[in-house]
Amino acid sequence: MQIFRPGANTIATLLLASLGAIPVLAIGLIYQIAGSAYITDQNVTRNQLVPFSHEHHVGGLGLDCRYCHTSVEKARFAGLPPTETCMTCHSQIWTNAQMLAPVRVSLAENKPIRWRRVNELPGYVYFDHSIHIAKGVGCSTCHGPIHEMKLTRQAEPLTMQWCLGCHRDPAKSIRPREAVFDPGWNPPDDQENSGRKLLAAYQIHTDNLTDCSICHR
Amino acid sequence: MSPVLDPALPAPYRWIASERASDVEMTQAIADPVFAPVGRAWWIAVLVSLPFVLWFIGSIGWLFYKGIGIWGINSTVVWGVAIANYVWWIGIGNAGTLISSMLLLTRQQWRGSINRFAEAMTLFAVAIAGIMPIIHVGRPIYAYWLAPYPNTMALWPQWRSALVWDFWAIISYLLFSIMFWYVSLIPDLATMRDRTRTRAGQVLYGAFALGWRGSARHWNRLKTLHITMAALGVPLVCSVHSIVGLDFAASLMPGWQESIFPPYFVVGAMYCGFAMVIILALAIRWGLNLQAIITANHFEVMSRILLMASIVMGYSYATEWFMAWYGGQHSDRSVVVFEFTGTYAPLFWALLFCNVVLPQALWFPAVRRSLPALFVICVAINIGMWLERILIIWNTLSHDYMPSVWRSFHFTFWDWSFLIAPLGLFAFLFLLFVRLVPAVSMFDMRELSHKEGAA
Amino acid sequence: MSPVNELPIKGSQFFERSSGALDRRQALSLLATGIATGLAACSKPTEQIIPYVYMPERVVPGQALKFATTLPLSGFGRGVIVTSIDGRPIKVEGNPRHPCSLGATDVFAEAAVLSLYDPDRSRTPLKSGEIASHEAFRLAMQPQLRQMHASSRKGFRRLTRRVTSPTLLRQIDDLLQQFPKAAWHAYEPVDEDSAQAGAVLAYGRPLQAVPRLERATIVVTLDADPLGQGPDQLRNARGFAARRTPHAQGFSRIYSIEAAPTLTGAKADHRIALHPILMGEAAIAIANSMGAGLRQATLPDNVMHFVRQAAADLLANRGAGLVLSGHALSPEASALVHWINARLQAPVDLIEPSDRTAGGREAGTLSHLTRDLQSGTVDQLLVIGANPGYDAPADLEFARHSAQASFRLHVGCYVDETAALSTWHVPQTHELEAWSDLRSCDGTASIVQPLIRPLYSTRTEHEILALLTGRGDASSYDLVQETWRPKAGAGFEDWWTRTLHDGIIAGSTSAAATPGQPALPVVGAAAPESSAMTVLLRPDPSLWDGTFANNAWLQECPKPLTKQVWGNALALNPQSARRLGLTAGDVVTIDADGRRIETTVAVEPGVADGVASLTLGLGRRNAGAIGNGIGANAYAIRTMASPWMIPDVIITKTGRCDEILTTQNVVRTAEDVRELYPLRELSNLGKPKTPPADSLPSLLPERPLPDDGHAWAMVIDASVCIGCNACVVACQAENNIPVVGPEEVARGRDMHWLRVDVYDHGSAAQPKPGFQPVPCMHCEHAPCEPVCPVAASVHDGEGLNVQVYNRCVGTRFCEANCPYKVRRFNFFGYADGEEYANLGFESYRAQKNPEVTVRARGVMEKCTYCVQRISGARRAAERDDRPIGVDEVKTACQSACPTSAITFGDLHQTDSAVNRQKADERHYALLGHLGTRPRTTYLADVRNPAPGFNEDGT
Amino acid sequence: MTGTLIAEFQNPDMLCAALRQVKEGGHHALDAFTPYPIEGLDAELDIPPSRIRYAMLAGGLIVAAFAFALQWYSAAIDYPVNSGGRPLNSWQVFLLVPFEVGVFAAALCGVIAFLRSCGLPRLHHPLFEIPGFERATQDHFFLLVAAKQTGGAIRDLRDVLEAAGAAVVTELRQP
Repeated sequence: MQIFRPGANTIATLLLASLGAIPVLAIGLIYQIAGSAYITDQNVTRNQLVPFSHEHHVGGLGLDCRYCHTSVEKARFAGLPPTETCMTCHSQIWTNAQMLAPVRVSLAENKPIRWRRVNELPGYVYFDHSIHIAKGVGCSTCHGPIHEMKLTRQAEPLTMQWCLGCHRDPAKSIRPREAVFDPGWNPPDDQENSGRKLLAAYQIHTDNLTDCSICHR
Repeated sequence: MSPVLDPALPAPYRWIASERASDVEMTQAIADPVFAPVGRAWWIAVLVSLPFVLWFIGSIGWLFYKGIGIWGINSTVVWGVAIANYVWWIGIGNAGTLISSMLLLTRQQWRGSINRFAEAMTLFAVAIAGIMPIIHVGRPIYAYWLAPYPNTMALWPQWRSALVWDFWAIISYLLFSIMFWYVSLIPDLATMRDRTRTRAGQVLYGAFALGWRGSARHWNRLKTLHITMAALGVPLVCSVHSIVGLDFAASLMPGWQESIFPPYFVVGAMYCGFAMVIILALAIRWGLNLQAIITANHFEVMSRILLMASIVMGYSYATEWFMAWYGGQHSDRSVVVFEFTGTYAPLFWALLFCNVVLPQALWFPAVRRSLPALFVICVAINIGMWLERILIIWNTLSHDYMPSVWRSFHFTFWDWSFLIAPLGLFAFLFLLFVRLVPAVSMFDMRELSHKEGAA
Repeated sequence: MSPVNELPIKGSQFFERSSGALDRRQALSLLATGIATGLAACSKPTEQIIPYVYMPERVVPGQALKFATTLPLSGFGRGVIVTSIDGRPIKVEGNPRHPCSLGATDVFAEAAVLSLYDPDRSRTPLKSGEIASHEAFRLAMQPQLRQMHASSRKGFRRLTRRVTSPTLLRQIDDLLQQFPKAAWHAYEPVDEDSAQAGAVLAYGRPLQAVPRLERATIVVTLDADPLGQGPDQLRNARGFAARRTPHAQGFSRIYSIEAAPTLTGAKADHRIALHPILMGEAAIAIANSMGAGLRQATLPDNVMHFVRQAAADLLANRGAGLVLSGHALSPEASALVHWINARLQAPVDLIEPSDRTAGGREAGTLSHLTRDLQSGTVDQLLVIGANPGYDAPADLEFARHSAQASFRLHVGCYVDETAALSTWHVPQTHELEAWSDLRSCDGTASIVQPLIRPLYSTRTEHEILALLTGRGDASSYDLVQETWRPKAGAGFEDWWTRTLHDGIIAGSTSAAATPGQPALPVVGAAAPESSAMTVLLRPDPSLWDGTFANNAWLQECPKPLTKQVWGNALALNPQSARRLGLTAGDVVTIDADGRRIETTVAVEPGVADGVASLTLGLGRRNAGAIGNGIGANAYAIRTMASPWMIPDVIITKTGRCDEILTTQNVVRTAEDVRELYPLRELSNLGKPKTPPADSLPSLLPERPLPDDGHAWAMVIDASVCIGCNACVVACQAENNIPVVGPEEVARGRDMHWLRVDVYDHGSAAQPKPGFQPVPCMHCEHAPCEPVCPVAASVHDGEGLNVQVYNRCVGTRFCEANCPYKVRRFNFFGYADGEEYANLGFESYRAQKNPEVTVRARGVMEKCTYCVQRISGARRAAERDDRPIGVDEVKTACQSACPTSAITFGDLHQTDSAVNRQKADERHYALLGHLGTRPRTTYLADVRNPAPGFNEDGT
Repeated sequence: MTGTLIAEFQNPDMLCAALRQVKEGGHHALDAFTPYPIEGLDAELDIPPSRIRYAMLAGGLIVAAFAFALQWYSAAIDYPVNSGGRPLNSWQVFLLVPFEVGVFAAALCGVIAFLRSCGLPRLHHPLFEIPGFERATQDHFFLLVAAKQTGGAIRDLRDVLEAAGAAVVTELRQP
């Protein structure tokens, strides 16, 4: 007595095959999602109380990064400018621009401006700006073409994999110290060996760079 | 209801206790209980085991919510019931496949009556064992980090860890056992397909029977595959429990760091596994009226294996003590002394009684043939083997190299939960099993019955 | 409610409060918020970054600043250097320039930062328990002040603790000039009264003894504990250590005669237990052996034998022999000790006590005060900083009598037992928030400077006194400067900055007095034999006099010799216990003529027969969420007459039992001690030692270690370790180590990364404890690493065994396989949402070290060799292209250690201290035979027993 | 056109007898359907020996090799970490996982090969339409034969089968 229609054979075969296929596909999919902007927030722009434009201040006016991010050479934190820094200029120019109102309020009421963090690392990652600056890792290497950003966005995925990319082979990202703060810097064609020369010059010991204790404590 | 094959005593044949057992009778005897309306006994059993299942689920929920601090583990005795359960369940899990494949390889005729449910036991036990290491860790949500998978951290498992070996051993073994079990189930599923009266039954059994027609070619291929898998199964099982043994042996703790562990864990596994098989055989035999198919002779031979295993266990224990003394390490000796006299000494003596002393009763044929006695001994062995596993953990961790932090384990309610509740889950799964598929391999029995000339 | 609003982490109202002078210290990076949320980790909602409005000078966000200040203990100062990040003081370390710190700290100094952020601190004035304002208080004071001025009445009393602050003393002088009829009383629960009385007997005036252990070859202690916790511990410990390394000139020998075990007794080369009432006899015996010609001392033979040996040794080392007397000795006995030391030209300086006002005014005693209160002649009672409601001797019945005063003001950091007795309570400013000054035991003065603006609206003692003297506007800052401006003379500003920077006031150390020859005191008849039990009181090694009762770190700091935490116990020796039919854990009632307390019995070898010792400082009622109801309050049986020794007590079983919570066991089994705590005798040093089994055969081939870069290692010298626990608490502060609480300790769980094991290599009758601090061994062949399935426990290139918390899944295989059991597991979220008592409060977050991850539940953690410090040093060095300096990195435990027992450094730097230590013949690896190749290794304890002498008189 | 018949027998001996006679008669025995494996039947039907085992061997070895390679690559090349001073390529302990995985893979390949060589899954099959064929999985024994290429062979074959004791003989019409 025939229980199944002829088509059942094909279906059964397909089902059996999918038993093996599905897990593999699932893992691949999850990996793709984990690396995607949806999780990493890469290229995500956060709205700020004050729509500060790096494009204008850095690209246009050519302010040096250190003018605002004062501790970038000294500390783990690059530092965000106190209101007074903004007001050094904006007490003179755009003195009553609407978009600067929060800044004026901040100064007047002595209340700090609250910015939303754009480049966010987990609490257990101990990134130190100063040492990267000192060893010739340029701002734009991690923060991208900041001088072209109207609103600041996270330029890179900031995943561990991405960090390791550089820590495993710094040569391809090291630049001369004098170019560190140049947002428009592009690696020369012979980056590979110029980078290697810089490694030697800046005494960068590559052997321990991927130790867990370099970033985690 | 009266059994299709009424047990004739004394049994005319060695492995079939019935005047005659034609193919159709054999088939009915095994297949019909599945179709028969659900009996009261089954319902009672389910109602008893279900609360345990819920208890187990609830306990896991609470564990995830509160953290593993709810157990009696402490800064020194960092392992406890979860690990012991793991070793115990995987031990039971090992027996099914081991027994089935060894008997198959050694062409043991009586294999047919027990292999099916022994392998089912394996599946359920291994599944439960697999839960234990996951709930045992501090951050279960990250347990999957033990697997090598592409990830944005660019990290891999640490392959030197016995726990990673465990991970692969359990996965491989579980999947292997499922296939081993299923392959030998296909012809019986076809039988069920062809016996069932309901459309649903036909579709379900039919689908899982994959269109088996019992063609000579099918049988030929099936036998080839089955025997080869059996040949692979034996070393696999041994390696699996050896690896479990390595969890301890690959350390440098006194009382753990012992080369004898892997073999002695394998024997231990077979030991408590066989004991569990006997318990289940008794249950099934009674519950499904299979007295004619699971005969006194079956219990006789299994008891002999138990007896042998108990002697090997005793020998292994003795070896441990001897090596500790012979090795002359202060810490090793001190652990052995602690075993006999320390905090857990009563449990240790109990384990020696259950695993070594009591089974010696099996020297007496009367005991081997008395099913109640056998039942008691098997239960005792299973308790004894659990004690052995927990004591391996407790004794060493409570009494290792640093006397300043010697501490002992204190049972909490939740330790009891994770010890007892899984038994309910196991029983529950087993009850489902006997209602869904034939608990004994029908085609093997037909073959046997022809060989025995009972057909 | 959570005190978050007061917390500097929240920016706004913080700046509203800014006021000129303090800007530097107020500097509170709001980036801290960023860090704090970072610590909490995981959660996805976008963080906020909150910059300053005005950038404070000198503050670099996230960079540590260090400021010198002074912390009081029993009124005496210990110079410290406090690390502050983003304006939050997070760690206390010693001040090398300060003679009573010498760069080291004690447990109390280390724990001060936690008290600072204690949410139980008092925050607002209270009028008879009701919340009131400072304004209301000022108004309420007016009529009182008027009354005080009206000289008709004489009832204005002021009670403080021991005051050594020059500024405060100056203010007191002013006060007493303004109010001629007022009186000042001082009460210090852990006092030096009998010693001073002794000095009066011997020299005719009170003098304070400053022992110079570094110059002492033979030290005999009569129930004294120079190495034990106390205001002078650090100086003594350093002096002790100076004479206890085999290389040092004249290895010292210590004879300890004591009633109950002390740290000094533990380190002594010869120790004997003696009933406290016989201590005087011992002094007589010694004096007689020097020709004092006093009456025959009545001592048991073995003690007499012991004393003769000690005396002989003392005489043989004239000029380098020293006798020290403890609290419990009678004035006569301590006078006798002065006489003996004079005879020996002992290395001890006598200085003028520093708790006198410039006008020579001396505080009255608490008993006078209570007498006056009783007689109803007191109207206003001002209790400042003291807590007599808790720690006054019971026989004074302070609580009852204080009610006689109509106006009772209490100024204190907590709403404590005394606050409960007062009509007004004013919150006091914490030492780390206040300007003040203090003198240390040797008289050295130093400034107390605030590390942070007061978290709550509190007042300092100075401000309160200023209020009384009608200078309510004066800030403590001005007052302190006023005190020193005349002394500094011209160029005050430079002097001031230098003084603040150095943390001591140059030239303020008191010169040794030359009091002439001491008189030989008349000694009375020997005390009659008594079969009744005597209770001996001791300050608690973790909680001192109870001031620190609400400090969770200290409550969970294992007492050095018993390892008890979260409570105290009545210690008896086995014989006495047997005689009284008691076993450890029995709850007993102590009945001291009518006054009863209940406590738990602990059996501790080494306590003298007929003596039961109990520590002060527990059984608080109003300490706060941490300290309330922990342990038994020994003050309840204490009497003014005999504050340290309560004779003729009746100890009766209640039939109940209670668990004594300990974090570990004292190891007494001979084999274990021999294997784990090798002991050397000075006499047989220099003999060739057997090389330790280094590597064992392995299935796996060797993995060569990189020979460039750094190779960090630690050596711990058991010979000078005094088991004081400074390292334990320092580690806790540095590494954000959570407190687990009594329930968890009872379950056998603890979190200290560093534990100090105690090995008793003596006998039941003659315990000889030795201390062995056990941090992570950082094994080169670490057993914990290969067993980790996710590589959370791995080695880094510099030989550190690192634990990657964020990778850990919590299998605990590493701890199971760790032979040293140095790993700690977060069974619950001890720092992660399941904190004990109030430890989850927001305010405590400010103490957390932002350089160290706060570990989540289910994660294993352990000693990291302070990897954050190593990393910091490495980055600093690499920033300016230089190598890390030799011994530049100091771990928290190392820098805390009063005896420099802990050495840490780089094995690849040939001239590093750690290399020198490893070359020492006493060097050994713990469980070296396991082939784990520990990087943390030890130097064996060395004892220097007198040749051919043994305590048992054989 | 040739005819194929399927004969149903009560017991295996009849089936074997019939099979022998069918072959003597020069007909082709195509297949037999039995409720349990019958010794020697596959020889009679000259079914070629199975090659399942080669598949298993190959599959097992390949996957085991892959597993080892993965360990070696991840531990020694991709992210080398010093774990307890063990060599990066601790091949001795890297042998365990390949063994476990290899055995599993062998079994998996075995099952796949088995299904392919049996043409399973085949839920729909013409034979299922034969009345009474469901007893092939229970207690009856079926023989599938094809008549030789000469006229009247079908009848002859049917006679042979019935003579051999076939209960029912059905002719399959070719689809």
